[in-house]
Amino acid sequence: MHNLTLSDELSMIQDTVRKLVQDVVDPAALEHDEHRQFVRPAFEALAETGLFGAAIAEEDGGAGLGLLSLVVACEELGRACGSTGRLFATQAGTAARALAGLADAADVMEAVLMGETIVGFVGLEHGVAAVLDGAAASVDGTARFVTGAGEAGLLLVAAATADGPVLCAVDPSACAIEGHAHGLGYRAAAPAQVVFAHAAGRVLASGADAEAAIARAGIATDIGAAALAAGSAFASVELGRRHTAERIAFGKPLAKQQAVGHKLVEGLRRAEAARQLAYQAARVADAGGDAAGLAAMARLTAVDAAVHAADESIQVHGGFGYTVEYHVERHYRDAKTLEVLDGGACAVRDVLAARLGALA
Amino acid sequence: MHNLTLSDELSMIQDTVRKLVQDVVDPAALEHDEHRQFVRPAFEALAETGLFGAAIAEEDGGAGLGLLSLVVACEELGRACGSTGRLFATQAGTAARALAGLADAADVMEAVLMGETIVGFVGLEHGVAAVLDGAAASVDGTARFVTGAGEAGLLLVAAATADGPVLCAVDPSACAIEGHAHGLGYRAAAPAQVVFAHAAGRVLASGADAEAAIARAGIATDIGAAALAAGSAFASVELGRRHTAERIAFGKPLAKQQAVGHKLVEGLRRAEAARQLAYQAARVADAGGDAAGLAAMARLTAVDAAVHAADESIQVHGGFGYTVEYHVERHYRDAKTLEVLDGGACAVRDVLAARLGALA
Amino acid sequence: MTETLDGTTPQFVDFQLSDTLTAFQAECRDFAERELAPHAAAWERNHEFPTDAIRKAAELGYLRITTPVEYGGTALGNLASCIMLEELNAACPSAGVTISVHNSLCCSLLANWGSEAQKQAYFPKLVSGEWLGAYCLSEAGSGSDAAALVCAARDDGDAWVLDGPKLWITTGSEAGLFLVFARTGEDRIKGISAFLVERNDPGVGIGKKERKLGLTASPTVEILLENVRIPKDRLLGEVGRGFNIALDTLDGGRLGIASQALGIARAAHDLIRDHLRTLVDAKGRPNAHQAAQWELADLAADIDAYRLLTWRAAVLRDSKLPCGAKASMAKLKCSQLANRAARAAVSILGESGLVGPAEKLLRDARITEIYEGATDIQRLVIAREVLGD
Amino acid sequence: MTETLDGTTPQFVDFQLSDTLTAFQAECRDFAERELAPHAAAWERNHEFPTDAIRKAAELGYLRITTPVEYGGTALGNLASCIMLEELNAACPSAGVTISVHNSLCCSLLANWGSEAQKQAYFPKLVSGEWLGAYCLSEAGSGSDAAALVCAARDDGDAWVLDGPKLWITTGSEAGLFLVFARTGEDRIKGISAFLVERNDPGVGIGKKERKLGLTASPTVEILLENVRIPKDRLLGEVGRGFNIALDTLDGGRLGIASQALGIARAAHDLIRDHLRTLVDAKGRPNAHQAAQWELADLAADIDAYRLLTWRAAVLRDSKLPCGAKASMAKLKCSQLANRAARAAVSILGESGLVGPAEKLLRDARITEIYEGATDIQRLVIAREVLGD
Repeated sequence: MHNLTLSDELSMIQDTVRKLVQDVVDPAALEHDEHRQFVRPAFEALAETGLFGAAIAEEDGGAGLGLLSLVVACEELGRACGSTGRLFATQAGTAARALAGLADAADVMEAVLMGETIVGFVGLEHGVAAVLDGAAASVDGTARFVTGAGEAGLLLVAAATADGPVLCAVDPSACAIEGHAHGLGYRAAAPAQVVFAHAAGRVLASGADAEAAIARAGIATDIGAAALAAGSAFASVELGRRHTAERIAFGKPLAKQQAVGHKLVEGLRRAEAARQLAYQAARVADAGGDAAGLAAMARLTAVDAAVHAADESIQVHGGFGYTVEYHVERHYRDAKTLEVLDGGACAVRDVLAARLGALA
Repeated sequence: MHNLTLSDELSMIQDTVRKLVQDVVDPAALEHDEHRQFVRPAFEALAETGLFGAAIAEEDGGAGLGLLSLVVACEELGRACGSTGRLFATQAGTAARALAGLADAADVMEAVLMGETIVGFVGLEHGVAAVLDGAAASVDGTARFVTGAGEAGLLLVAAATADGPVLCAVDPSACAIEGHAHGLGYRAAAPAQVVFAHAAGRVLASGADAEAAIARAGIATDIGAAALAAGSAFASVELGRRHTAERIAFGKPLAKQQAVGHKLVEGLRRAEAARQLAYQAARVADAGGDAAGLAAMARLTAVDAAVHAADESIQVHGGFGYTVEYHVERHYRDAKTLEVLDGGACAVRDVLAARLGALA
Repeated sequence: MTETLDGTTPQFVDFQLSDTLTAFQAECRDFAERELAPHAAAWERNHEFPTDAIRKAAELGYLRITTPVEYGGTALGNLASCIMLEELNAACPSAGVTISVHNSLCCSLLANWGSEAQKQAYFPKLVSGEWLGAYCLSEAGSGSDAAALVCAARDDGDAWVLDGPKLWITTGSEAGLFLVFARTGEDRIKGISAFLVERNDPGVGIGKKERKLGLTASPTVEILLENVRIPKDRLLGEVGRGFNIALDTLDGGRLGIASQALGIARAAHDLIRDHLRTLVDAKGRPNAHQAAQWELADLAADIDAYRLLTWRAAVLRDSKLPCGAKASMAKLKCSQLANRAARAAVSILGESGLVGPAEKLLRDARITEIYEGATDIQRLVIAREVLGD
Repeated sequence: MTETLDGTTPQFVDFQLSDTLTAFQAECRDFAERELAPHAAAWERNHEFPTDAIRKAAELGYLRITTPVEYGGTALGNLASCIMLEELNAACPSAGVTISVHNSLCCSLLANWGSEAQKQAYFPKLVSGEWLGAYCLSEAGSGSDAAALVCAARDDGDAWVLDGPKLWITTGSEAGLFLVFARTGEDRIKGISAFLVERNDPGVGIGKKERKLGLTASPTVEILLENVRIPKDRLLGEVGRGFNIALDTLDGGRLGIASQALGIARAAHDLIRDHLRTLVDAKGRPNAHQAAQWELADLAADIDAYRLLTWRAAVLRDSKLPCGAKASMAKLKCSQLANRAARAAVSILGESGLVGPAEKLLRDARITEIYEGATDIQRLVIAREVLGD
């Protein structure tokens, strides 16, 4: 029903991603996750579509379709594979939006948009610090569970300095990177710990430019996360619906049990609420408004919805839901992981609480 | 921030309702509720604005602004006074949308749109039955907690017959109507029990026309309820925010306590999600799409949000919240009442569960 | 594995009430069903204090349960008090809170802190119910943060002079004896002292009566104290000990409200159960919605669990063992449960829930998360204990 | 008011463990911390069955706790079993479920339904841990609806011939003895019988091993039964009594999983507590977020409440009193709590929660709401009891 809100361009993006999911992502999602193999084929296929630039203005080398395009693409990816989705959201959302308009970052932007390099993004919440010397930075600190970092060709780092935050590009080879061999989720997205010890970086933005870039990145991160999680929630509901429509117990399909139906309805309701918040946040951002609050609310709603929907879908699957073949346990792990990343839900609530007066 | 989605006409409606709320509704809301006095001045003021026809097509005598206008108006009324809001939603939403396009109901429609008569709507969930004799109906059954019924000049009744549902107009004087002197909420909206005993009615629609009319009414009811509840939730959050910003405990404003801030943020998040769902449901309906599922999800989300926000606002008010002067206990009662009306939340979930395949 | 209760199981834990307490529970339930339940709705609609019922409760000894035997009390202890309060509150929370405040706040403090003369003077009136007790701590500017109180107590030679209004006083307009906390010094904590004030002391007045969501048969009023001059021997305990005295009521008060909440939760559970039993299919078989049945099952389990939590704290307190965090756990969980149960009852009963006893439970329940330490205060107490602050 | 435990309080309820059980609890905790906790993460990463640890547990008698004394058991009963399982599961839920299934499903049934010869034959191997027990009820087409099973048992004169695979068999690949439920007749209920099948019986095979979200050190496998010919005396109980025999395990099994869930919840609680204790401000004062402290307080209260709920059911069962609905309450609430606690631990620990013990708890906890009767089945049992169906 939400096609009502999609322009022709956005519908095309949706079709493109759906086809890519069907051809490349879906067939490999389970195996990549189970064996913690990086989803390189999916990343490369996404690069080929040019979608890494969909949300970027034409003057910055993108397609100018705004954050709505990010929502559309992430929702589809989130339905199929959280790892692929998270990598896409970081590349096309967080990183590309951070770099947009930065005069000194055109080469980096090009590599990001073309998918020539995989980007790992280290937000301010990791507490990494930098000391500047002109356009060069020396970066110190530790960032944990940076998705993509295990395979990244570039780290974009938001680092604190005495004069406020800066945005740096750091070569992963200048850092000690250790993959998380036993992490909860995003197992196919090469999550890794990154240790910066006097790591050489290149300053892409400082001062007000850096603050604006980091704020843009934050909004894109939240909107991307919201869309990924909404997609995951829809997928969990749909997996549960299909399973319970077929599974017979006590003489009738499980789906006919009111308790089963209501669990799925609740998942659907939350997923739809999250989707609508994500769209609205994107619309406001694309129109130049202050979307930070809406994006944060969308993220909270969507991540809660995704964890809840996966949890309930596992439940209506019974024992099957506890096994990897039915996909819902993967959605559960990825959704819970997303809740923790980028600072975590508690921090999001703190930020919203501080802005309550402006939002209510 | 949501003005982004409002056209000039809708902004005008918002301004009109806000002014009316400020001048007429707000000053009397507490007193009318406490003494269970019917909010006649507010109803009459609303009639004067012509807003009862805002959501009705021009060819049916309305302003042609669609259900979006209902959302805008109901959200504002829901912030201030649930009783007034419920009456408005029934008149301008449920009843007017049911009557729209019915060839034999033009006189009734005019009375509704002009506010010449107060309408009580009895939905199919009350289990009222009718026997037809041409355009005349004999109606039997009991409907409880029909808002407005205690002051209504007209009852619109969706009644079951052997050949499916019909929509009838029944004169309240043909029924035994007993006001609920001790009901939980909507105390200023004249909620009453209506007993139909061979009550004479006039058939306004039968067959497919009646089914369509009742379906239209249902969608308008849900969207109106969603907007009322979203407004109530926003109001509860705002009341809590203001109180805790001023109230000092343990040496600082209560609002600075993380637990307080997070309660309000959660209320806000849910209210915003409900609002976005209500808007989307209205947009889809106004574009001619099937909005029943979205409207139902909007209603569930909004009513939950309103109960939750009022509950938490009472909590952050402490003992003050338990007293009538601080308004939040009224929002709590009205929101909980709305959850039960029109069939109740459980029935809404049943309907959604049956349609899951089409919605996910 | 040698200690056993019945010779067969190697354990000590037991979850059964003694025969005596079981009989006491039945007696309380019988009183509640006979003397409270039939009138509770009318009292609440008319905002009418249940004077006669409280008098009858006094006759049965329910107003002396925390009072020592030597002063005419029965001293049945905390567990018995919890059992009694659950029963009374299942029928009428307004009567329940009146009795809870009288026993666990007023009589307990007099027993623990009063002089022999004070006990001799007041207990006869209190145990007979001739005078009800009220507890005057809160003020307009001090709720959860009780130590912020400003009501002044001035030493005027042969008398104390109390000045400043008290807010949210349960039973305030019906009480004969007020335990008043007032400021005798500047120190936030050590500047507080406690006093015994009588209704007839000159300068004592009843101020604004609160118009409340529920519990309308229990008057909550402002108590005006305008230069109230009272003899020096009305000081309870010592000067500067007021805050300690106030703290001494916490556990008992919280167990009282936990039990009130349990009573409300049980009443809501019973409304749902009785409603679902009426729903049968054409063949007379039970036909309630799963959603409602599941809700009932969840409530039944939590009522049992949180009753055990409450009784555990009561047994600890009866054994003079520390029970602060455990009483807070009971208050926290029972009060949330009461609200959840009452909301569920309204939802499941539908339109009849909007106009019948369910809606009254919903309104009455709401205060249990607020008074005697709001929910977040209970969490704070528990977290401190767990974290070992 | 005459019965008292300590002479001062008129009550009977007591919430203390006996000294003996307290010592047993400490012993179990010590074993768990020493022999399970240090290895649990590695076992689970390597999907490695903790063979040595189970053997050590057997040496301490943990595999004979439900077995009668005359067959080499300790017969400590349900309460002791709950106490033990909470401790073992707090360290390693994979080992915990292995022991729970062995005791509460396998050994209990043999004790209650086995012939003297069967008991003599199998208990020596079971109490020593030489053979572990497995319970084969579920099939691909029958989970919550157990009576839908189709595995066939054919009477072939001097033998029974069992045919048809069993699914979701805990410890299946490591067990020596299988309790197999198979169909001996068409009647949905009365057509089910129970059999004792040995690992080495010809035709018994290990099928597909499930790849699971968690509990990966406890193998869950398909047990292939392909025309397995067993002597007539391997029938457990009588023909057609299989469903009753299966039902007989419900209460014990549910108390076992309730205790497992409690162990997981407690472990998650402790992770949060220990993490928050590390958060101090510049002056060393506790500085944890209120949100996290409140969550910890809520968990602490519910762990206590639901432990009491579990122990109450165990005490009833030890007293041979009906405890079906009460065991279901414990299973329902503890399993939900374990998941809530584990999720909270991951959230509060942040990125370190994603890679450390918290994430394992989250994965392990999830099964507790599914096996031994899924959550909605527990609600059904409770609702039936409350509604008096």
